[in-house]
Amino acid sequence: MNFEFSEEQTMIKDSVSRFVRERYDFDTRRGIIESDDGISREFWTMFAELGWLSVPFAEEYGGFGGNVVDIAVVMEEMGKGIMVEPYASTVVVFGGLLSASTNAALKEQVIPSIIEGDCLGSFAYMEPQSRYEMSDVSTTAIATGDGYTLNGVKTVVANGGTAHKFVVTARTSGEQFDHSGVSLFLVDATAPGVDVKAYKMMDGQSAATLTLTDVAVDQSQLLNAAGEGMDLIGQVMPQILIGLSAEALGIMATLNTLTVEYSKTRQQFGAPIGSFQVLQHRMVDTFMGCEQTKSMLYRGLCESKSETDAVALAKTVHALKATVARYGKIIGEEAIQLHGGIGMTDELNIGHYVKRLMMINTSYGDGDFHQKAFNQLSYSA
Amino acid sequence: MNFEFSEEQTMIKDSVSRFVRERYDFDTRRGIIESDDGISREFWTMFAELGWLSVPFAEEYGGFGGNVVDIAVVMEEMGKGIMVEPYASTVVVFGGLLSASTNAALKEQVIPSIIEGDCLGSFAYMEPQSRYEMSDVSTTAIATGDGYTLNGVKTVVANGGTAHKFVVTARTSGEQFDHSGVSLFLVDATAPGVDVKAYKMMDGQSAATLTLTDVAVDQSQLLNAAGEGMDLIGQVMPQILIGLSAEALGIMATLNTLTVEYSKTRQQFGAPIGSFQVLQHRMVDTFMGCEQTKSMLYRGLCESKSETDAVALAKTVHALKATVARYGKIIGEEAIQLHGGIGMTDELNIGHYVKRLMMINTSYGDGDFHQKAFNQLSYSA
Amino acid sequence: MDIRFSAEDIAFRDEVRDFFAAEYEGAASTPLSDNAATDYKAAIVGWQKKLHAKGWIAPGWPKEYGGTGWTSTQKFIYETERGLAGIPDVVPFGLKMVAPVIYTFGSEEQKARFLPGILSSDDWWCQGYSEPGAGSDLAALSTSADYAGDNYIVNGRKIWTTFAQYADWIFCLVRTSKGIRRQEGISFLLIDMNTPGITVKPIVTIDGKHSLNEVLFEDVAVPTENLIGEQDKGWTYAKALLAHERTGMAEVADSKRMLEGLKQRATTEINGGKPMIEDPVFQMRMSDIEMELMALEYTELRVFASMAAGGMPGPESSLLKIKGTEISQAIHELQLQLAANYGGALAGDLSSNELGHDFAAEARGKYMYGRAATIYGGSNEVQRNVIAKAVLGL
Amino acid sequence: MDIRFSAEDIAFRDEVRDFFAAEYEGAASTPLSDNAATDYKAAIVGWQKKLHAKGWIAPGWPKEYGGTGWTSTQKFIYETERGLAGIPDVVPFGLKMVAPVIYTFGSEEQKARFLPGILSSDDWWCQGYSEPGAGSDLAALSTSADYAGDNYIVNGRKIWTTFAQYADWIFCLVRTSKGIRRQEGISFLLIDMNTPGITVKPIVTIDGKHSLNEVLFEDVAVPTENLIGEQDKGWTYAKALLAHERTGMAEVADSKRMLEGLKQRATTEINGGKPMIEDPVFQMRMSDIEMELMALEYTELRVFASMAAGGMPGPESSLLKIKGTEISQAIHELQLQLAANYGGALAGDLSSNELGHDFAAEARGKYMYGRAATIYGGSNEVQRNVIAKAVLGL
Repeated sequence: MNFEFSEEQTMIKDSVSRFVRERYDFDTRRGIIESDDGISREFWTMFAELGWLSVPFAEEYGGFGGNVVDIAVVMEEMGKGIMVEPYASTVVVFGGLLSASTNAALKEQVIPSIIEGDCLGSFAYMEPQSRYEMSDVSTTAIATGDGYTLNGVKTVVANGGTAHKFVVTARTSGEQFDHSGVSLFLVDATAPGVDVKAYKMMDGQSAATLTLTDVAVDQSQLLNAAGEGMDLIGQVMPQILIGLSAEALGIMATLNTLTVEYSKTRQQFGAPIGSFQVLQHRMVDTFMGCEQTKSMLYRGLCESKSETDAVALAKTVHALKATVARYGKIIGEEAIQLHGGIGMTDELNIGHYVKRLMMINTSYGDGDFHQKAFNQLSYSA
Repeated sequence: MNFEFSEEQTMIKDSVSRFVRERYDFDTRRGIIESDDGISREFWTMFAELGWLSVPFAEEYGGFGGNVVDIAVVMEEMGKGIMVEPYASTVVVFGGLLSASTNAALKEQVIPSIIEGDCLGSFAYMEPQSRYEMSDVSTTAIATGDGYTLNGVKTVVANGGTAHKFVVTARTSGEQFDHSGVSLFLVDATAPGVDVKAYKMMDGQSAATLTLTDVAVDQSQLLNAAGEGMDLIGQVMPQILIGLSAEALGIMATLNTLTVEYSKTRQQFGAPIGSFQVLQHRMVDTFMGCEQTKSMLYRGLCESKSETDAVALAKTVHALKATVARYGKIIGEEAIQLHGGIGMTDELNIGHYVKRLMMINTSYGDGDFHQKAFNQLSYSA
Repeated sequence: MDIRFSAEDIAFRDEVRDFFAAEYEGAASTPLSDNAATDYKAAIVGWQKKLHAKGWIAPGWPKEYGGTGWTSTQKFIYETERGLAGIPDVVPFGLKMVAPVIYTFGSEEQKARFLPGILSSDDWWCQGYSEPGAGSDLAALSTSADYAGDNYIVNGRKIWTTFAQYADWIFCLVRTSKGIRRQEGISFLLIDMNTPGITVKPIVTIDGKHSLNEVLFEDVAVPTENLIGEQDKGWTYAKALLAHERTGMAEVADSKRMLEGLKQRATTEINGGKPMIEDPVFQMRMSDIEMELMALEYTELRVFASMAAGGMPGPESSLLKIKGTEISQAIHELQLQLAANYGGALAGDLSSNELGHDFAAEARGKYMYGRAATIYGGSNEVQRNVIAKAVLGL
Repeated sequence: MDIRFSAEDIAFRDEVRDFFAAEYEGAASTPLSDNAATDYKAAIVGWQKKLHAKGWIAPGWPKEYGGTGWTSTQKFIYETERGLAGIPDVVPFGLKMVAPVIYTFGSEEQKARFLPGILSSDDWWCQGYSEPGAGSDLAALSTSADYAGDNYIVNGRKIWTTFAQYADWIFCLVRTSKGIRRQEGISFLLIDMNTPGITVKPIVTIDGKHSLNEVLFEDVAVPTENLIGEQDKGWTYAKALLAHERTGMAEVADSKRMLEGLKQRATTEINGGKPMIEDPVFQMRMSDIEMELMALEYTELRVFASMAAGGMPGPESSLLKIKGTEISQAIHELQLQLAANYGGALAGDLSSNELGHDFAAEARGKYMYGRAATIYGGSNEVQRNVIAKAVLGL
């Protein structure tokens, strides 16, 4: 039984941590967000050089051959710096889907370009009516000769404005909510019929509405067998949820640390506010919430690596995301409340950590969504 | 707009309050509970003499002609003394059902005997399978000539051991969960085929399992038209829920007062525990909970008297009972926690107030039950 | 135990409804935005002038100064209808905050000089209480006013000043001498915002908008005739006002309207083919709030009734502030939960059709700015301290 | 980052399971009752003697004194299996509380004299820490022990003493001199319960049962050889133990078993024709707890792992106590919610058939007595103070 990181994991962790500390201060981040792209291409190239973009990919594609623990290590440190570059979107989600793809040619074509930093990617699954239900797909893919024609609208596509390629869910068969019949297509951002309307999100990242009008896609761009997209998504979901949760943990720990430190210096009624017992106990509760979240993350990491059955792992990652929602909300709200007026300002970093935490909460399902999914697995007959 | 009691209400309030203060101290109560009957017949006679038993009944039967406000006034004061005599069971519930009955002969026969203190009554509705669903009735009433034959089991019948008469729900038609087809019968405790197994409840009151085996009941004992019992129950339910909630409010206020007072004297770490900010804020929360409960009770009282439609009143009384559940739980648990070890002892009164509060919570539906009923009225299309 | 409305009350309610329906155009409730700053001010003032013309601008004032002379039931009806109609309350700094100080503690000359401009909304007021080092601990303020013949010379910084960018006047608590208790030596000054030496610096909040400001005073000369009451007694005047301020913070009618909006939106937001309002778990989250609000409505009525029976609002007004702000924050949270992924979108020029959603931006803004509700006006922690001390005697 | 079990671990787990299945008869977990007091003690001792015979009675002890020499993984496996099998933990006062003090701070003679009786369960110990005036504020204790030649003469009252009615020995904190700090001048004494001058008074708790007692000392002579370590240094010895005690308070395995029981009962309790386990709201209440428990299981593992890597449990053990007790109380609440109206029934001689319900009495007892979990062992408020100070540096 051990909860330590391997030597290699410690090296990656230190690498990201040092970058955040030395290169990614708050003003730098603000400058990046205000730039046209909203991300630093220069830094992205450095991430490639530092090997971060290769972490979860198989060695045959030039990857580091890492696992979900390595992803968590990177994401947690990135969370501490609330980095806006689309690592989760490109490497963890888009890259994760490609890694799980059964289409060898596609993998050989795309994965190396992710690793080299040349390809930003995104997963376009949400639709105006779908909320968090991933199988609620009304985008259509009609078979036409040796390919498909895609029509539909995808909303709040993470980093949609900068992505070169999208994995798009479209229905090749079945009814609106059917699990089966959803297919995964790789679609180029510049393909005819693809319209991208990008906008900023409150966490400094960006999103887009993706409109597909008679977009022709060759069948070679299917990630796996037509109609079986949901199975592939299901395989990658633990990695996605763990990665985002690790990022959230980094943010939660940072918010707690900043708040505790502030409470030691801020004077009210002739004493530092950290000396008031009510605030002490609330900071203890946020501390415990962070520790519990960390434990749930570690549970997910350990179970990902052991022979735990898929249902047990699914329960754990749903519970993890729900725990992130619960304690993330409390930690964010307490951080603002305990900072008082200054916590309400755009100038201070606190609000920006909170906003990223809020966005993680709604990414791939909020707390209630995951808790209900957990209930489904845990309490149905 | 006024929230004051009338002169008559103030007189009743003072009368009950004085009795609790002067005659119903904690040792007296303990003695009553340990007696064979578990209630004081002597006191019950005094209640009759003091006019308390006449409060909600029409003047034509010798009643005081009071309304739900008068009932609330009496119940709140009784709550402060956690009186174990079956006032709620006999006067508010059993009496309330009779008052709402359309059977004039039955009313003339029974109500005066309640007022005179000669008749203790109880409402037998719960069945082993029914939980809080009042229309889940499997007790049968088969028509036979000029009457009915009743068969079935009623559980946790309040004060079943001392009641002279029961109002019993039995199904004259329809399926197990049907609203219609439930009838209300007045059944004598000594009638052939009636078996009463009494036992104590944790709040010092008692309950019984009532087994009906081929019990013959004349049709003159129907409270209203056969099959329409649920309508009558629905009419009386606001009064029942308000009465119990008023009792709960008296208990909650008492627990808060006792806890605040104790916190001013109990020393820990060289200071009264009431000086610790964490406990102060928690006592503020229980204070606010009690005030909010009081406001919800007053809302119910005001709406009972005005032309509010039945749905709005039903929403309010469901919300009231759910509020009693929510804050009653917090207030009870905090009272024990803040009293510490001594709060855990049977010797101190705190635990006994808490136990009565817990019993009120499960009487006629717990917090979740009433909140769901509220949701049904508030959010269904 | 009776809140039934009389026939007169019902006639009054109908009159209020008719007036609102006929005269209110909605402009004053458009979301704050620095782009539309001037329009926003003009819209507010325009609406308030209509209320003034109707004689309804100052229900809380004594009749002799321009109040309405309403009964507490009428005030309750008016507030309820206002909230349900979605009409924002009047900007409080002049009408509800400085005016009561002026007509209670000011000189006859001050009343004659300032009250008409407040009633007519020709003068826009802002509040200069908080300072960087004095948040909920108001008495720690250090902005100084030194007596110099006909003037006080004011130096210091005020912060979190709402709408200072629009204001003609600011009322300030300033330190005129060092008392033994920190509450001593504080004075209450009225300051013309056009006086040389005053600088207003905008503060952008976490919702990305600008309503708050820092106000800097550098050797600002304020005529001594602008001092309210006695020098060094300002704390007394300000404190008398705080309980009044808190009773206005329950915002029951506004929360009722927001909750109705929430229910509406829960019928149109779909999950798995079903509207969210049918989700049993979401129903519980809504009724947790709705039930609390139903109770708070009566708590507020009880406070009003006891005020009507003579007497200032007591420390129980802190309860209204705590519960009222907790309820409005809880509603904001559910709005944002409904908005789901869209809640974070700063969609800018995208139409709601292009974005795919129509209330996300509002939900986000209310949630983010709404975090302040438990901080300002004396944080909720301070309010709990007040109840612990003044009500429970701890 | 790995908790996979080795083949040896799995073999060990199977051995534990087999042993429990073969040897445990369940008597020791029957509810406490003063009517059956003697039987209960006999059942406990009988089971502990079986564990002793197997060599498993003291997993926490160093091997040289009779410990098992297990790895932390084995300890974890053992605890998990014990909880899941519904077997109560050993009575902690001898094996887990006084024994570590004796083998860490006691003399060789004391070790030889006391440890064998603890291991064999021939000696039943109880704990004399709390006093009427010293609850969570342990250092406020006033029971005195005056040095008189070969003896200390003990006078005072201890309270909340679990199972004092069964005990052969009591370990006490007593005041031997007045220090400048209240923690000074406290000594750690072992006292034979048969010594003249000791009176045990039962305390009935709100569940109507008797497990707690008051223990009165009137001029009780205790040989000086029963003093642990140095006079006046007892606080140090006791304190070293408290963190150990708290790590045992997470009771993860027991909560897991209770939660499984809850799920089972939720499948048989019917509401409106449907089992409660299908109720979406009740599901949320269950998973609120289950998820917290899943996390706590790993928090406990993390503490174990850091202890295994050398080192005593730190103040984070307070976290285990707080969360563990909050979780078990939350499970009790849901059990009681399931029991509905039946939860209050003291049905006495009625069979569960006659009453109409079968787990109500247990649910009520656990809920009521379970309220103590956040009070004893240092109240949860004190635990939060500990974390605030020692972990957060506040």
